Amino acid sequence: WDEPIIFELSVPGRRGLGVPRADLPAVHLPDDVRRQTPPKLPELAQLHVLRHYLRLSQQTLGVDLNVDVGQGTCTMKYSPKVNDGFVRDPKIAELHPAQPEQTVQGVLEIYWRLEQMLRSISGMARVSLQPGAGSAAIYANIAMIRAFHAANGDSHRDQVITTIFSHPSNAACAKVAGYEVITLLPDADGYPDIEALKAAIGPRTAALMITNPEDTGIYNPRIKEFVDLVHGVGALACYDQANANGILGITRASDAGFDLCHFNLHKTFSTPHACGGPAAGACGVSQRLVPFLPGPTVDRTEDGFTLVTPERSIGKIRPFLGVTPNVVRAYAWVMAMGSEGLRAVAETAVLNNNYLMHKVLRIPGASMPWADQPRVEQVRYSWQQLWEETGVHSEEIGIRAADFGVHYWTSHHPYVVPEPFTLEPTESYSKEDLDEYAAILAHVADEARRDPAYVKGAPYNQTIHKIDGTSLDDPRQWSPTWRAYLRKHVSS
Amino acid sequence: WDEPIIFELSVPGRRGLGVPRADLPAVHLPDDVRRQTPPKLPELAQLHVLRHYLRLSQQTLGVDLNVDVGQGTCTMKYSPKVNDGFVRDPKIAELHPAQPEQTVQGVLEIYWRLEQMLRSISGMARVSLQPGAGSAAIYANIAMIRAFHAANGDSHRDQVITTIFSHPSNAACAKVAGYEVITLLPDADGYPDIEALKAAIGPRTAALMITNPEDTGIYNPRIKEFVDLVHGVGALACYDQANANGILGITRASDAGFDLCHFNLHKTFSTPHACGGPAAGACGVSQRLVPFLPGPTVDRTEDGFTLVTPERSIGKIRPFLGVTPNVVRAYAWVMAMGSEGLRAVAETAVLNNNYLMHKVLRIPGASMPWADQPRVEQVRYSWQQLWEETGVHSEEIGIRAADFGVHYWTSHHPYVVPEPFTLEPTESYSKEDLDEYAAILAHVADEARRDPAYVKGAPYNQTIHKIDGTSLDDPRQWSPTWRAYLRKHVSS
Amino acid sequence: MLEEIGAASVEDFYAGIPADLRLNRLLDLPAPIRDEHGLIRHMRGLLNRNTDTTEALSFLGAGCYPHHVPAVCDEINGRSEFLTAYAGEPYEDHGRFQALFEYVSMMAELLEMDVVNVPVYDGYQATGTALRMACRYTGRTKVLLSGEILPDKLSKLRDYLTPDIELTDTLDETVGAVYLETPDMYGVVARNPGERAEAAHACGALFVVGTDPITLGVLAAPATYGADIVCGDIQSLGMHQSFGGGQAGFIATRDEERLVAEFPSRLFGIAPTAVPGEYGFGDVFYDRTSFAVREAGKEWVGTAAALWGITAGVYLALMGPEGMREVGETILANTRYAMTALAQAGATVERHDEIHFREFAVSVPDADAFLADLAQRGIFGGVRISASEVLVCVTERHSRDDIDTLATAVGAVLKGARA
Amino acid sequence: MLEEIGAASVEDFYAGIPADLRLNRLLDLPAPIRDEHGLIRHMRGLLNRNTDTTEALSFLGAGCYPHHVPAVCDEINGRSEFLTAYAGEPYEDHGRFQALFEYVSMMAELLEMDVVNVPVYDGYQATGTALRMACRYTGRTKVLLSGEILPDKLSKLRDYLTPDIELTDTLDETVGAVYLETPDMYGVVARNPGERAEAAHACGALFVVGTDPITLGVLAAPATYGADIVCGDIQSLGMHQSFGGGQAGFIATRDEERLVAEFPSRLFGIAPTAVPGEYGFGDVFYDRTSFAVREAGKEWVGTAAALWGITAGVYLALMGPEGMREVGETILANTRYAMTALAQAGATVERHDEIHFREFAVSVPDADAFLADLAQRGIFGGVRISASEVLVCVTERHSRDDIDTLATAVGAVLKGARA
Repeated sequence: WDEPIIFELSVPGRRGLGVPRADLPAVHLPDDVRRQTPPKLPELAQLHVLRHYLRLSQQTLGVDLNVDVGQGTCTMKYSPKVNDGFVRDPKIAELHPAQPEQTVQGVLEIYWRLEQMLRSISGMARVSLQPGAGSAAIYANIAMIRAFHAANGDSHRDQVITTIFSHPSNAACAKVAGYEVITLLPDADGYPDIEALKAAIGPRTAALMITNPEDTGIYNPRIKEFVDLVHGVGALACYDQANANGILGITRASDAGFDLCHFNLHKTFSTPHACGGPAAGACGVSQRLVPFLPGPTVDRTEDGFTLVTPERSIGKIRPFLGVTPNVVRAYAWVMAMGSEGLRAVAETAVLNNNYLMHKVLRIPGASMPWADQPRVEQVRYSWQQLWEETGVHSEEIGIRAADFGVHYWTSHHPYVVPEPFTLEPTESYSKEDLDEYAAILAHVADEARRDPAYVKGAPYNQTIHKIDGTSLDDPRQWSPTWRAYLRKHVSS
Repeated sequence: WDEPIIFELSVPGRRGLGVPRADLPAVHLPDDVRRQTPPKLPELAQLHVLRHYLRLSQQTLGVDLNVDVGQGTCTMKYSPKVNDGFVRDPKIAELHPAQPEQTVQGVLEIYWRLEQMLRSISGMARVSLQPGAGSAAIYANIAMIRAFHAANGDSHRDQVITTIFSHPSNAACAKVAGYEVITLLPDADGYPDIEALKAAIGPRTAALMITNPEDTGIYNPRIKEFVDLVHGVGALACYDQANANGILGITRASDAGFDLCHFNLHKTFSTPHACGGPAAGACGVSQRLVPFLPGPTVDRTEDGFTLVTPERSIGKIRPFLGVTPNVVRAYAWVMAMGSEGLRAVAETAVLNNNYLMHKVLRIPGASMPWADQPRVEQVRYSWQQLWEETGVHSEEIGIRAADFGVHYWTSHHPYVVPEPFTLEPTESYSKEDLDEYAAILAHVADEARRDPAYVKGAPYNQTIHKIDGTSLDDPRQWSPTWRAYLRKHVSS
Repeated sequence: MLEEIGAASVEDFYAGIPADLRLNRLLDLPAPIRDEHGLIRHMRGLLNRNTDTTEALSFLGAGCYPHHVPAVCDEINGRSEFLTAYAGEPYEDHGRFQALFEYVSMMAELLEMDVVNVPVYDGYQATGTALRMACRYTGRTKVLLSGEILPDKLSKLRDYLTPDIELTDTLDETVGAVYLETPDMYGVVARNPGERAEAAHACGALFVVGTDPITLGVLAAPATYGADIVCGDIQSLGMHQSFGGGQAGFIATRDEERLVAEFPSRLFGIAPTAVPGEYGFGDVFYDRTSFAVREAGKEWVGTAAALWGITAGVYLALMGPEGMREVGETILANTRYAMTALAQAGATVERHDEIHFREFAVSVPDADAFLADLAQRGIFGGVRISASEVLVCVTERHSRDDIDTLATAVGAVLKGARA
Repeated sequence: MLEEIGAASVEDFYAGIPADLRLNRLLDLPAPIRDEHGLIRHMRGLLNRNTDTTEALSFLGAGCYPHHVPAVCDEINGRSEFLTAYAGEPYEDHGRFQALFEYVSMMAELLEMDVVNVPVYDGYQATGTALRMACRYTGRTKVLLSGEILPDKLSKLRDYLTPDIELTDTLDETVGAVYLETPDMYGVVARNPGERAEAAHACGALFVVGTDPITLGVLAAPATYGADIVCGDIQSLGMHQSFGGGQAGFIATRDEERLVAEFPSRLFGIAPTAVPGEYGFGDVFYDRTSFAVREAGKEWVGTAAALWGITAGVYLALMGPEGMREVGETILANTRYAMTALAQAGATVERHDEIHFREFAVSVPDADAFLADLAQRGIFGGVRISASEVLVCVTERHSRDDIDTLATAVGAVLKGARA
């Protein structure tokens, strides 16, 4: 399909949907509040709206359609279709969050049960399911840390320590919460530098916010020392568990002494990524942080499940109780897995990752920094050597790889690993999938050697051709909406 | 995607689904009934089954995806998405047909109400919704005709008259029911030849089975005369209303005196075609044929809706009451339309057809036999002239047109109209859709003139390339299943 | 558009319809509901007057079965592409052709036969056609039916075989087809079916077997004991009950030209394309169909139940050989357990000593009263097959608790009836 | 696979995790349900303990609204492709980029502003960010809130603006943003909003308006009366209530470089490709984000609520300008009718003389008892906002009968309370 922008399909007078009309007197609106000119929305018949979006959907590549191992750090896994049915059921879809508690006991029980599951998985005292996504959970954690220190009269603590291979949101959320951010770089072995940590901590330290395994796929074996050091200066330790998929049932946040942790239900617990949300985050906290949890929590009483706001709650992180559809999906997924199933998830994901690593490192030009360290569930690789030999960048490799129907991602910024690419093959993919993916990379790397200009000219086999992105950073040209485009590029 | 056959994706030991296991003693099966070797079904994980079929779905072109005007006689129209929801509702999907009547009053009322609607639309005394599709409804009609004559001691009537532009199932079903088939050809004006009818009727005539408008899109204005002639010899007149879309609310089967008629719910009443079924047929009959209807019918009593078997019923045409999901969809569609809406459907369809005809006849090489007769809802065109000039056949034009993302059909056999193509644009398509479709045909016709070999070599822009069909009619080579293919083409 | 055509009004296009046939008023139809929410409200009002089998505890079968429908089956048959496609060519509808080819190919493995058709309307139709095929093949006009057959199915067969074929009870050289239903309407699995095949073949008749493919993970494929044609319904393989809307029929034979020639339905074959290694698809032996030669074809062909074929293919691919075996084992075990439990509850279980798959009958004093009493208790206890017989169905969806609940209720009902 | 790698067991890969951190037992989790039907049975058991708003008559709103969700919205957001995609590049995910670009473009027409972001989590978050953007833009640290704001939303804002920004009641040159909520939590449409814009601008503050886009078919776009930033939630545009799971936030500004620079969220722009006439898409001004520069970026960006953005786009495309006008008119009329009916039934309707859109409050002697009494009658009568105040919501889904039913019940309840 060469599908036009929807405004180009508009024909005046067409309608996609009838609207209920009230057989009641119209309300007269005074001029100061009445809309004077109708919005220039497109006008289409229902079939044409449907056709347009169906075609766009076919131009999109989800987990269900491709070997989706190329989005390292984001744990693209299969989300069982049966779980979508629970979410579409009116018993979820048509529930209002302010209904009387006795009319929502089923969904409250699901929240409560999933909390118990995540308590078991993390070892933490309580878990809030309110945050709308992983970064929102990170923000909720830092907000609780801030409230904790404030309650203890420790408001002078104004620094948060993180590592460069922890997700950028750890640094960014701490900044929003008012903290100065100190970022640790890796040591020669690829671990967060413990000497740098020792130098950084002190009375101003509010918290350590750290991912483990980091986005390199390397598990920091001295993590408990890190936590102990931070505790030694009266600060809290907060665990970013976005990368939890390889360690489910293997090790827990509480085992290393963390005070807070978070999970992404849409990564580790199989809820679909939905083009970038809605997602769902979970915040686990130790006993001393329980009073600060976002409210309300779901508590079990003799009369059933009820909503309670913790005494020193930081308040609302998000409207209502959380992203209920994803809470329901995650609950159903864990129920289908059980403890042995979750352990099999972790072990299969880790096996898959090591198998793919084995294949990728055989591709001439591909390498892995800190090759001596074992990798858990993902690897950040480098095309540094290939780039030196051919001038082809990692991003260009990815665009050409997409010509073969797969997705591929480099890494977050800054590119500490040069010419990076980050693969996380999770438990959902088969040996044949991994072989296919590795073969595509090998093929493209070979192309890059034989004809670098060809690879740089990609894509060749996709909906559109190479995008000229110069306008996107130029305020005079950029067009973040169709009306801006018409104004800047068409009418003038 | 270059998607393998599913057997090629099989890996021993994989599973797509867990199955409930009974915690009960196993039943021992004796050797004479026990399966000895497991079936060689493919073994795949759930994600891989899903991915395979999603990819195949993307290689399929439904009404929702393309300008589907090219399947004349089959009335491809938009099926509103909201209606699919009613069918997926457990209140339909999880109903068993043998439930106590008081537990299925809702669905029985839908059957009853749709029957009333179709009575109104056709003018007939009663309507059965049992047949599984249009041809099954035609068969049910001929079975009723047979039972009617048998009940009257008229078993010597052994001939059925039809026309060449009536659907082949009229001839074929009559044959199955034991009748000799007489087929009328068109006269010089493109109408069924009334003189031929007069010559054919007589004491052996059981029925006339006729479509109107015929598959040429021409409405036979002397249809009442046809019916009267047939009645004159004591035979019945049966109306194939597969082509009813252009005459909804304009004229009725009863107005011309028909004794029986049928509708295709999946054509005229918007239920989706589903790759070729499940569909649904409806048989309308006049009062004297009511006792012969397939059983049971849904009757309304003071205590609610109840199932009744007509006294001289031909029995079951299909298991249970009918294709319920399509009955529900068709009912909802008519409820959303109303009488004015149905009339607008017909008028819009006819306008669209005449507009498209106007465009198509401007394409050099395209023509329409019997050009003087007005067309209702479809037209059977001819590329005779183009073929004479270029040697390109109508089928080849269609395959090339599909390179542009649309579907196109020639006609039923025999090709009375040479190099035929049959377009029916229904009410669902916009002027732009019709312009696009006509432009594609014009483009391909132009290509045929400039480079006939190129058009004959099509497709170029589809999942696969030109098929070598020689094996399909050769018993030594044909492979109607994968196991036949392996035996004949791989293992040997 | 009128202007561009040069027409004054839409009436111009209806010039061919004589005035006396014109309906010069609006149809008599209910007032329309033009907004979607209003339509949903209206339809929910109707639907809410149904009690479905997830609300009651249902043991209804008799041709429409409550097997589990995997979510992926619904996902695939709900895809807009498959739901709204129809009669595309093997190019633009390559996916449809491949999905149907894969369906027939998986059925072929289950059946151990090389030829399987694109689905016909339902199992009744498939059986009627299979018997007609056998008579055309043998040039004979009699059919011998064996195994107990549901009255509705018999009704269909009687109509459909008229006037060319008559039913007989005597096996001799005039019989074109010996038909065996197994499991039959009572769920009874026929013993020593090979002997029946031999008897049929000895008379020159074809041996036609009607079965349910969901049995074939545990029961022998009829081809292995001599069936020439196998037929039945595939509703069990991933279709919802849908008040009888999930039926679709299959017919299978060995790959013999004369037998293949007798199929009325479409057969999709795999074929090479201009690119080596690439697969295309097309119609096998199209010239036997009514599409090709009208009344000279074999019976007729038309829109039937293709989407259910695709769905059954998805089902078989999800289940694989192990899944099919397990589901068969579970159903066998549940059936036997239910028979024992109901017998212990005081019901008279018919044919208790035979092998039953999924169904069995109980004799009761008054079937209507028995079922009404169970319905009062929220149980759809079975399908009435005579004034004193009720057909009970259990599948893999029923838990042991479900069966115990039924048995307890049956015990109470029968005790009440005796009191 | 282990063999090919040369590893002895999966344990090799966990060598980096010290023994004292290893959990050498299975997790304490419920026994798994491994078959799909069993899982469905389990989940239905839980779900059946909910009474949803199609079963009761609901007048609940307060940030989560029962608008009609068109079937096509569910069809599109249920497509496997959109549901399971994530972070593809503008090539392999061209459709995702285009769908989101079209969403922001349609919102831009509704808002009459040139810049709209890819959705953030929810309207609360959008408001918090909009106020932070205004303060960064003006270099000031105070915000003045106007219009009544839901307590939960205020809670979020208080937390989210800490510690950089404080709330004030005084408009002066230290105020960075004047915020107006309209319709506010009571459904009240603010009169003469342009005067507030002028006052804000006179002090050098930005004028930030929080609204619901479903009002904008009938209510003036805030940009037309001087808003610099507009924000809110899009749940009304095609998302189910889903117990609060349908929220997503929008932020819109005019196309001014300094304002655009303050967005934390992604902005998708249209761009040419190597083929003339072809459109591609990409991130506008990516270097302001935390993805690009970590804590040096504007707040943060991450997975938020993109699918609801695509869905809202489908909704707006289905509705068009006429649909948006009609739905607004219906809601206005229903709201006024409900206010009158409840007043006639004896309830004290607050702010009766103002223009209300979708919501209004009634004063009652005891809100808890009032709501409990209505719930007994199968009516979710409103959201409790204080011990004596209940917020009532009506949308286009409510029929006149529904409102009359509520009024009758309210009359009965109040009479009972007085008796």
